[in-house]
Amino acid sequence: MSAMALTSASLFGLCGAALVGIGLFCIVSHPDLLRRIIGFNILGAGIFLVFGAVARRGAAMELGGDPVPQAMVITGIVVAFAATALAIALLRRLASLTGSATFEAPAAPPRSEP
Amino acid sequence: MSAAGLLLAAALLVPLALAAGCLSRAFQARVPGLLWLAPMPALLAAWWLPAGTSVSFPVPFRMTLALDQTGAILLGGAALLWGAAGAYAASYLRGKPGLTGFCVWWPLTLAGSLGVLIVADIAGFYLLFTLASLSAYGLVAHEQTPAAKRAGLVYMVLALLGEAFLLFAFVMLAAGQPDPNPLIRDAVAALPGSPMKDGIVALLILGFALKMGLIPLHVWLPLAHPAAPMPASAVLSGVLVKAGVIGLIRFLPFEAALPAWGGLLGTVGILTAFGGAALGVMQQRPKTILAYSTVSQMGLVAAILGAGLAAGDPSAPGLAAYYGLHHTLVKGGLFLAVGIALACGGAHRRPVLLITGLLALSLAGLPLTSGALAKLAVKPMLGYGLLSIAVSLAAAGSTMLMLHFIAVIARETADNPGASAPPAETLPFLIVAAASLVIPWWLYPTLSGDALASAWSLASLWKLVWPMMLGVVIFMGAGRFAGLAGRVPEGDILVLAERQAPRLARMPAAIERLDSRLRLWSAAGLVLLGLVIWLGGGFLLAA
Amino acid sequence: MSLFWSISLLFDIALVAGLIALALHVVVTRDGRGAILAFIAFGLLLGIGWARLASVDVALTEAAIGGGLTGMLLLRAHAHLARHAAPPPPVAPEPRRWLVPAIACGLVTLALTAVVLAFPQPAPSLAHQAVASLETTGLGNPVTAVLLAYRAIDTLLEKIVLILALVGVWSLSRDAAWGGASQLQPAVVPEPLVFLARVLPPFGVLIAVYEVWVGADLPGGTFQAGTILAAMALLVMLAGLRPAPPTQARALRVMLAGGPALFVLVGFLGVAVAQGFLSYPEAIAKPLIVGIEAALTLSIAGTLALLVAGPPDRAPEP
Amino acid sequence: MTPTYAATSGGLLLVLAVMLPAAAALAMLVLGPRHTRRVALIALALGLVVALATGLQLVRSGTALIYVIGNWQPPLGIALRADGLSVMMLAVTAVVMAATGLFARELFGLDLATSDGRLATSFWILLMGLWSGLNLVFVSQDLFNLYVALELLTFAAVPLVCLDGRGETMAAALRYLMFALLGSMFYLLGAGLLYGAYGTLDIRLIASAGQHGPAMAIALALMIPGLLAKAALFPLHLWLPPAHAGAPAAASAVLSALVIKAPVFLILRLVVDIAPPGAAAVAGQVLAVLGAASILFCSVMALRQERLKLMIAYSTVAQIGYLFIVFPLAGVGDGTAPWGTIAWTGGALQLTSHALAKAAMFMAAGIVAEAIGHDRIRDLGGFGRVLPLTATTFGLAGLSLMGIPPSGGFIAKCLLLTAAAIGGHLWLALTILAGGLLAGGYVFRVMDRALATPAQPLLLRKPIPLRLELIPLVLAVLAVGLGFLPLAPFGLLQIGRPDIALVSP
Repeated sequence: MSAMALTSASLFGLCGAALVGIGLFCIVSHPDLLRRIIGFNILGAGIFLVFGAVARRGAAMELGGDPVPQAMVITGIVVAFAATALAIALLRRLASLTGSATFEAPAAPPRSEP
Repeated sequence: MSAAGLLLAAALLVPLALAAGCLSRAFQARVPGLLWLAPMPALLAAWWLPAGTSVSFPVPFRMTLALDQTGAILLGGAALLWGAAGAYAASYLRGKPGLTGFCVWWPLTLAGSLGVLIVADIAGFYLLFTLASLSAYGLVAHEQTPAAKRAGLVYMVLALLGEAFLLFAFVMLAAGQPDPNPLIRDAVAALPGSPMKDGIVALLILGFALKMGLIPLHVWLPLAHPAAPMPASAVLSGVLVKAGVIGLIRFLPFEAALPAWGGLLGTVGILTAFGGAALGVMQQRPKTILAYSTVSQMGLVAAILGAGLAAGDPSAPGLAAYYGLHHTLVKGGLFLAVGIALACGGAHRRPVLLITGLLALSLAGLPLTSGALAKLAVKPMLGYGLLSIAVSLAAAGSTMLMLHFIAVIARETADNPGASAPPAETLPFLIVAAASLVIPWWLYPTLSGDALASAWSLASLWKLVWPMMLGVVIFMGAGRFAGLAGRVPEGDILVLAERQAPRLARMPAAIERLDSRLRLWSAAGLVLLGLVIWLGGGFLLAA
Repeated sequence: MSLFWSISLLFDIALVAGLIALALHVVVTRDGRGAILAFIAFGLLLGIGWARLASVDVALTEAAIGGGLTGMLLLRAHAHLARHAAPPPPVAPEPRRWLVPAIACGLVTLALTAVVLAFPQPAPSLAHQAVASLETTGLGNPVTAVLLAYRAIDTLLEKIVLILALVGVWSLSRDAAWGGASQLQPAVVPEPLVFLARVLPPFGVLIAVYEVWVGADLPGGTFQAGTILAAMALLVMLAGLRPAPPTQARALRVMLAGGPALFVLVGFLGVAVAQGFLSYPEAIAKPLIVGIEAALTLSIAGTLALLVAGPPDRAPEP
Repeated sequence: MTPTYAATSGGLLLVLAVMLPAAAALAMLVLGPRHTRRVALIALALGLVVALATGLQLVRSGTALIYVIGNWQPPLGIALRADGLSVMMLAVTAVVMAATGLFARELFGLDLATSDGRLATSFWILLMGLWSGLNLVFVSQDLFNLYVALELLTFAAVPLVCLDGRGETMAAALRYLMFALLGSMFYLLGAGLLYGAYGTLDIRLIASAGQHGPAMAIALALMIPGLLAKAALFPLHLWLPPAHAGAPAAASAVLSALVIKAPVFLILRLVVDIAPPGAAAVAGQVLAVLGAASILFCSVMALRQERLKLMIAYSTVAQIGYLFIVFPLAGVGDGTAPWGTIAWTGGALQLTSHALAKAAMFMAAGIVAEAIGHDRIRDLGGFGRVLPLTATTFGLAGLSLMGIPPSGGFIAKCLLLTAAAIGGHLWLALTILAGGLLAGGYVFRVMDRALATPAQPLLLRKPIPLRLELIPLVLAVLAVGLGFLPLAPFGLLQIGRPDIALVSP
């Protein structure tokens, strides 16, 4: 494999690592649920890029990359889309039912001790 | 399976079958009338079967029952009391609410409490011990009054705690054995050599002391025993505490001397004997007084076993069982007596009080009663030192407590209208009272090794009488301090502990607060990241 | 170092920087809609990135699904939330709120960086084996061979995942609307949308058929084709040219389940006539696979479109 | 070259175990609501037969069952493999699934108007999806295939949580979905790193690769917490109580009894089968600490709950903890074979008895809620009088949770305690005992209500058919019946274990 492909693979691998961090940060700390769902997609994109880097590094036999991780990424993208769709359907229904788009329980009222 | 083995198995299975019968609505109504029958196989087994009879249940039940002399003594007394109390209960509870529930818990408790006396393997012992402990909750909390509920709660918490101690002890005991469920005998024989010896013995003593009600683990007993209906109180106080006694007998290595542990057990026993009497005198309700008396008496049994363990005296279990038999019959009879006395008035009152008084003083060692025999039988083993004097002084305490009991019961029944208890209740009571007077005489020579005549001798009488006289004197003197009466609430130190409850309750509340904080999304996400970093660091360092 | 290399490296670096910048923008911007638009741009840019990684199959999938369909989902959800939910109270961006998560996420990134840089050299790869086994499948595109032969069970079960997701989305409807159709058409349909919805679908269908056909040998295939078909169907429904079908319609359900069902059937056929479950008889491997792909494409198109459409909200006609 | 996997006879059963429920879900979609229930019951019956046949085949052959899908050998293809532990999981799953199916049939049948409506039809399809995913988790040998299995579980489980359509269950479902997805993402990322380092995702091939670099460490550090998030081990349990408490009773039963066991099973495989010894020991320690914390903390929380289903849900988190303290007790990572130890058997028994007991308990709680109209523990006084069989069920299941003899839970805790005593893990022994005490507390609280005599007797909202009450009772009796198993390491659990890492069988 050419050094160029290797460098490019590493570059996108690092990009994947950075996107994982950004996505995680968005998921963990963003208060808006819709934004968290986007965060999941960024995290997913980062993970798939790591797969992509792995695939690219495995280029051989005139193939631009190892087809096995590439196929996994295709499967993964579809699953991630389904997850996004389900999450958004839940979020929309939640908003319709309760008028608020958050799933944190309201601050627990102080219990009356028996 | 031989006929003897079948009878032994029936001792356990018949009460269980009776409890199962309650599932059928058609059979339910007939169960109360059959309660007295449930312990009969056990009674027959104790009476007829030779020591050494044993039976193993087929796989997968892995339980072995075996009868030995010690077990037979306790089994006979317990079965007799269960039978009498069962007959009493059928009359006493007729038409009252919750009878069906009672008819489930009663035979289950019965099966457990009799089963522990004859079971020979560790897992079986734990099973039956637990059965007795948990089912007894149904008897304690039966009346559903606030007091019964509180008693039930305290009982349950401490019973489960005791279970936990014992489970750990049993597991460590069995850990060194090739068979995963060894016979108690084999496991205990290996105990002195076990590296975990001290831990095991400590846990065993803790667990069984809880069941016997040794101070300071007695707090549940003065609450639970009086809270139950009268016949249930009789078996709780008369039989159930013996589960602790048989536990100590079966699981402590009396063949090998353990002076430190024996000394500890003996000391706790003596302190309990005094403490129970002292606390009991300050009580106002007859059943509570009897419950404290049970605490005090179990202290004596613990002292006997402690002395035996310290000296490595293998006769201690038999003597403790003998003392236990006396206590079973007398204490059971006394609880039934309270019920009878409260129902009697006029001309019927006096004979009942007379028998009651006789039984009560038997506990203090009144000559010619079972109490006297029991005390005489254990005397030689206790020697003539400090321990012996302490036990005699404890008899003075018992005298004082029982006089207090007689005074209270006389006062409580003074205004009763002229009536008599139904014969279905009186008869069982009389049978127990008579048995308590007769059976110990019959067993005395075998156990004490002395001829019956020795119990008549002047020296013997003096040994018994001087503590009683001392007790009478103290009782008369203490009468002046009437202010003491009622100063100590039932359950004594528990009440102090309950005052600290709000402070204790803060911990679950703090846990709840922590939980609601941890369950915030941002916190949980951060914890997840933290775990990744923790594990990642750990793995990199380990690699 | 050749000039070509330098330029392509610079291009890659710019691409990566753009991706990271867009991702950061999504996280920090206050504007919810702006974040979604930035994410759509991110998806398209990522498609180019995949092309740079020599994964045209993935690039097509990513651009169509990651950018297109997900973007559409997000935009519709944003509009819905703006109508139905109170905006969350603004949270003051105090450092203690974001500093600790930022450090933790940074550590994860750091660890990943170290691993990515320390991957073994030469890289392990299944490319040889994948190509060597292509013959028995009769296919020319190794990615398709992985998806439909070597790791066919992944693909098959992933279809089940899609169907479960759809059943899950449907289950969120009101009881009364269950079995009915979703309302996709907005109150006012913009004129350009109607125009597009009239013009594009024939081309879309053509491209999809082509993708399935060439997917056996060249980049492209069932996912990409299914996504394009789904997009066309959504376009038509959004423009109000055709209503969304009621979910209880038998034909629709047959279409949705048909692809995976055929897959399962052929799989078990393999037990009888080939070397086991999901193994194809060598002589007819390629036609079988293309047939499965065609059926799957329809199923995927239906599933994806209905996932975007969301739970039914009109009661079914009796 | 010898193949990595040699298919064994009966291996096709593993494919059937996975594909049968999946095919049933497809059939339900096509045939429509009216036939859903019938298809489900047929599939449940067939699935039970498959599980039984798998068990028989395993015992008869004495080795693990193996199937190579499409005859494509790993690393290119995917292999299925079932050893003793997997087969046990398949069997438990089949039993609980069958019971849940019968229970759901009766429960939905109470209200004929909705018995083929949205809730029931969705339930059956999702249940089949769940089953397929569970079976795949237990038999797959490929880490990416396992990712698909995990997603099958997530996508089937989440909608089950909010089937009743209330706002609060939507919130619970969304929270569950997002945290489970986060877990999946971590898992997938770890799998990607492993592929980058080893060029395969086959468990056996990775395990037999000699050298382990930082990729292995980081991958495991990502995958294990990701799976923990799905298993809801304390302190990652945020989603479980509202989700399991909000789901319909039949769904709660499978969610609590089975679904969270799947990630636990995978953690076990990662730690025991893949992790190098040093890492396995570290993981075992960390997991045991979390497990012990889970037992103590969540038992207290269960004790404090005011609603029956929430109490049971917290109890689930606590009981899961026992499965994690098995790691150090079984000596994972110290070079010995953990599957021959009593702790391993204890863990397996705990898993089984908890599955049976918890399913029974959730069903019983469902019956109580259905019959009385609410599940506030305080106001349930005397429910034992109106629902004696259900109260009995609750009591028997409670015995197993508390670890009171004779019950499966007792044997499990007894074995774990013995292992702790022998191994000198005093703190774990104390945790087990304290956990039993606390469990006693929360079970007792409910039983106390069941046996109470209320001021005004409880009234049933609707009659409860006997058959409905009998199903959980049978499960509870099974949980208790496990207590009659011998107190020794099981042979079954060791079948196929020792050769897990061998390349050439």
